Amino acid sequence: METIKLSQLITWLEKIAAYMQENKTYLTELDSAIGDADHGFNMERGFQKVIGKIEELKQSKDASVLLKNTGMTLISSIGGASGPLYGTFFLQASMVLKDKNELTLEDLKSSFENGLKGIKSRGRATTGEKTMIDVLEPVVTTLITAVEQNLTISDALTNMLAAAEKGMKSTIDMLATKGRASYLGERSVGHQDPGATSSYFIVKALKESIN
Amino acid sequence: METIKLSQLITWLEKIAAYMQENKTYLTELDSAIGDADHGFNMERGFQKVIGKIEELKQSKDASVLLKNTGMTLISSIGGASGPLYGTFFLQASMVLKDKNELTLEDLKSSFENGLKGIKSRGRATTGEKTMIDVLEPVVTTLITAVEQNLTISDALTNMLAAAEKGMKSTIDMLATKGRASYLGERSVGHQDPGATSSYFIVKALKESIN
Amino acid sequence: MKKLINKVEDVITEQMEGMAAAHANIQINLEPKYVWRTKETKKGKVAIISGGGSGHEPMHAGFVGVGMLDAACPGEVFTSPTPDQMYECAKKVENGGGVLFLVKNYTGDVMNFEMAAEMLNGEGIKTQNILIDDDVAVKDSLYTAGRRGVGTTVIMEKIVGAAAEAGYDLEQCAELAKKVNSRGRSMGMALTSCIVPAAGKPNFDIAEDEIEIGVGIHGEPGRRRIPITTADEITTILTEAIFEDKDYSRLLRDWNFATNDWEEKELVSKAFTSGDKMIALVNGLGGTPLSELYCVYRKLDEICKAKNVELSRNLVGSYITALDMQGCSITLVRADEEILKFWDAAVDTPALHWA
Amino acid sequence: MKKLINKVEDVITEQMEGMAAAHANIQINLEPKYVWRTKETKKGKVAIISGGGSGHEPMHAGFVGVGMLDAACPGEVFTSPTPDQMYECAKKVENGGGVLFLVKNYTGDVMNFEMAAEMLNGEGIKTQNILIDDDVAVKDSLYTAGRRGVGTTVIMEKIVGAAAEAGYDLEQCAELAKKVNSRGRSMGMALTSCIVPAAGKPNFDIAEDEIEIGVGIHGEPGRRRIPITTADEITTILTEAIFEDKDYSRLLRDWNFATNDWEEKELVSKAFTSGDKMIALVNGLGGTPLSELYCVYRKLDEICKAKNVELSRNLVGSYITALDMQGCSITLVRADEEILKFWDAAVDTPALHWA
Ligand SMILES: Nc1ncnc2c1ncn2[C@@H]1O[C@H](COP(=O)(O)OP(=O)(O)O)[C@@H](O)[C@H]1O
Ligand SMILES: Nc1ncnc2c1ncn2[C@@H]1O[C@H](COP(=O)(O)OP(=O)(O)O)[C@@H](O)[C@H]1O
Ligand SMILES: [Mg+2]
Ligand SMILES: [Mg+2]
Ligand SMILES: [Mg+2]
Ligand SMILES: [Mg+2]
Repeated sequence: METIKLSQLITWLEKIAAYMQENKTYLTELDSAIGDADHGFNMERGFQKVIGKIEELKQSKDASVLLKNTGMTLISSIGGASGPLYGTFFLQASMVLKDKNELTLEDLKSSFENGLKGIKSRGRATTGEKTMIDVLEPVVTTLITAVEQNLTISDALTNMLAAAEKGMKSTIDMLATKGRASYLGERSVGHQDPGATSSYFIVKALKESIN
Repeated sequence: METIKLSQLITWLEKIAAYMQENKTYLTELDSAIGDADHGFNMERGFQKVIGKIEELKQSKDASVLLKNTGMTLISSIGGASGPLYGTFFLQASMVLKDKNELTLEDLKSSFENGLKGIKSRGRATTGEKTMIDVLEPVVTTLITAVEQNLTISDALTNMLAAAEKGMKSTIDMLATKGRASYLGERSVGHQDPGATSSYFIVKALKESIN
Repeated sequence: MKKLINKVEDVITEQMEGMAAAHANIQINLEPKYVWRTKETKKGKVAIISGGGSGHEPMHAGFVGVGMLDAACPGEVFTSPTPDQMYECAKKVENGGGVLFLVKNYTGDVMNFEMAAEMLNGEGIKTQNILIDDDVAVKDSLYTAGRRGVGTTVIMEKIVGAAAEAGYDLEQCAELAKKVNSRGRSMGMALTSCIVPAAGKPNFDIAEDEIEIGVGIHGEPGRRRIPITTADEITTILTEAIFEDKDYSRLLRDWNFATNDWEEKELVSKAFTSGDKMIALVNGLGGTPLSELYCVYRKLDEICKAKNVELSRNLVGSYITALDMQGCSITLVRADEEILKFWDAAVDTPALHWA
Repeated sequence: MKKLINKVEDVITEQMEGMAAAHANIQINLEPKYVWRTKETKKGKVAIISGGGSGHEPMHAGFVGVGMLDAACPGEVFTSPTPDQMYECAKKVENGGGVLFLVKNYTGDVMNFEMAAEMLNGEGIKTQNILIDDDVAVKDSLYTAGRRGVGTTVIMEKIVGAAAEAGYDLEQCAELAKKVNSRGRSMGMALTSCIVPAAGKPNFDIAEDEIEIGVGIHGEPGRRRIPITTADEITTILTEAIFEDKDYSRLLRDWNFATNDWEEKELVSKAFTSGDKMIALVNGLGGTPLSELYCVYRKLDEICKAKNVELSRNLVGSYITALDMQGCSITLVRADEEILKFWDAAVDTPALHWA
């Protein structure tokens, strides 16, 4: 059966780090419009730390160890809202991957699903609040459908990325009701959410690591 | 003999006040280049105070009372360097005018001479240091010559004003060695001294009150 | 960007080193970052710890010392510190009396401190979290992350710190902290934006003739923008926003030591009213000279007198800042005897000290 | 211009009113303007009075109180107060021990305080004037109005204030003040210009990538302009300027009570050297956040350690400012036992208080 290899997950993390570095200013500018102008720096700092440990992580034969480590590193290096949220995402995603050294589409779905659940419970938020959830929820929905429809991993990822992009753009018109942007009330409308944007890059990095 | 009347001295003070008001920004800008950007406000504040008492001063039949009061008012309302200096000028000028209700050219000369002496001793400065003295010293010299040459008051005033203007402009090229501008060293060169400029207006006001 | 800094990456570390060099009453740890008091505590004293993003100096590190905080965890500029920082810091200063985290209500701070509390409670170190959510600029907590924590933080840290020093236990300290929070209200405004070192440019653009009303302490834009006006008018806007604020109720999370889980509890802030006695903080946001704050205090005092409200104690100065932002905030905390007693108690920290 | 002020004409008065409303330890008089301590002095105590242009808050009014100044005379912004102000103020607080005027060395301040001293001595109230001229940015006193009085003023006010409180007589206070002056050196720099309220625009233009070295506290341009650089580099420039400053001699005027006239006396400041113990002031100019000053203090401490110079005491904060100017100054005062004793003595003023 078609699977995602550990090496591809490593590539994923490396690509995320590259995207965060590349888009540091962009993400920060988005955050400066409706937040506190640090999201890009936060994400870059966190994933640079992850990359700093990548050689060590490469030794591991267990996807859960890889993602758990990533989650812990993000938690202890990002801070802010995105630290615990993305940290929790990877931590919870790792929980369903114990002892796996490759992931089926079903595994990918379960891990994203569990990761999203973690974000929602840690952040006490749901869709439509102008956060990363507006990307990750449709991404998970797409994954569930892909499993049901027995899609190839490649097709699933194509659909995920489309959903992520749509989700990210959908945040532009939303009124923020969670996170810093919520303080702006109506003035939050018209700006794309930084966290939704970094989530989009995470999905994009995944697709590109596997195709 | 030709004299300056008390009413003309009153007009003089009124004209000074008008000049200071009109040139408040100009004087302050000069002071902002080589000082602390307050000379215009200082002079305006001081002479407005003098004007506030002018009705009372008009009652007096004694030039020395008029100028002494002016000096005291300037001292207690200007502050900074120009307060004690101009205050002392009028105070010392008043000393030689006891009981006079009109001034000969000789009287004018003595009062300016004594006023200048007061400024120089209070400020411990001399000509060529880029201060008001660079206007007042040549003005006094002109007055002395005018007395010697027996000029009319009108001609004397014409010469005084010319000397004042020349003195004022001469400060442009000078290196300041007294007052705030001295802190600038070489950088003080190329700027006209604010105090020399207000002194020029004082002389100009005198000429215009008497002609 | 014009700042007295070296490399952007080193800003927090170097400022901590400078503080430690200047003040013998505090010490610093750099990996992970925290600041703690030099003088040992009495066995059994509750450890009062706060923290949050940097950029608000002197808060929090400047409030570490006898009679106030046992420790503070500085995060990156405007970014909450991380759970491992808080965890290490708590382990360092906990002395048998448990830990009280004083947390400003921002999503990031709340989540990170909750994770730390979970870790500590998991290890049997009794830890409670108290939120500060006093910013009346944030109107409706249903549609927002709730009110932000601003000026009341300073006052809470002083009062709860004094109570802990005087022997209050964890539960008593937590109760007192909640009381202070329920009695505190703040409102801020900005004349200019601040510049985050890493960003190198202002967070928001604002014209020479505009001011921003209802800003927080993170260079975030406020609720509305108005043409620039007088200090009296600005003070009136801020003060009236505080007094017009009605009874305010919200659910805040407590750690329940019986169930070992979070539990939501209602906290009600009663509207201010005639006859109240206040501790007032007129706070500069970092780039505002002290002299201007006195102009604000003057009008605040006048307005309060007219409302028959007494300013029993006050602080005028830059205590909770937003880097170099020009602007100010007003905080009023309705005092009672207990609060005044602990306000007046001796304190010895870099930023506040009296005997 | 963005400032928390009302009408430009009312700025000083309203700030004084705000201070008096906030601080019970001071009182104000408005016609003429002065601020004096609330607590009565012991009969025979020397009255320590300072003053100068406004815009340097908290100096001087913020240093009025027990253990420091008896009174302060605020002038217009950056303009020396007037002799009648000083005269009335001295008459109010003089209590049989005579008057010591602490005067920053600016032409205006010197002349106005001299006139006041002449008036008071003329009436038989013993009055002495002490100058502070500590700014090493002003090189050659022969070709200038002499060095400006800057940061050492704060330290002198503290030390001489404590000595007067402890019972030093006029002559002893004057000697001690001269000693502090002869041991104090300062150097400042600006990132931005300040804006005088009445002028409404910056005193000087300075590019985004330039800084001004050797500025005073009146928004006057400095001695040279350099490209913007790091805090470490800036601190090094300021500190080295202070340490490179050689023995410095000048004539300062004393009032001679025998001749009833001024008399010039030489005062020599010895260059700093290895082994010296210092009181250090890292001072913000009004618009600079406290956090950045700690970055400066860090480097100052490092440089001094390398020179075997001990920073025995310190103040880090905005104590002598230039309105909203961004920038900082460093002041070092070579301490001895007497100086440290009076530095450590209790003080209770709006801006400095310890026990
Ligand atoms: N309660 C929440 N649930 C989910 N995501 C959230 C929540 N609050 C904020 N976020 C996300 O976090 C992003 C901001 O992250 P970041 O700027 O790093 O943290 P901070 O807001 O603390 O500065 C937002 O754009 C949003 O997508
Ligand atoms: N020692 C001095 N003797 C004579 N004039 C002086 C002296 N020092 C300064 N001045 C004059 O005073 C002017 C500045 O006055 P002003 O700006 O009102 O006072 P300040 O310098 O205190 O701000 C200078 O332009 C100069 O003409
Ligand atoms: Mg952010
Ligand atoms: Mg001037
Ligand atoms: Mg943040
Ligand atoms: Mg001046």
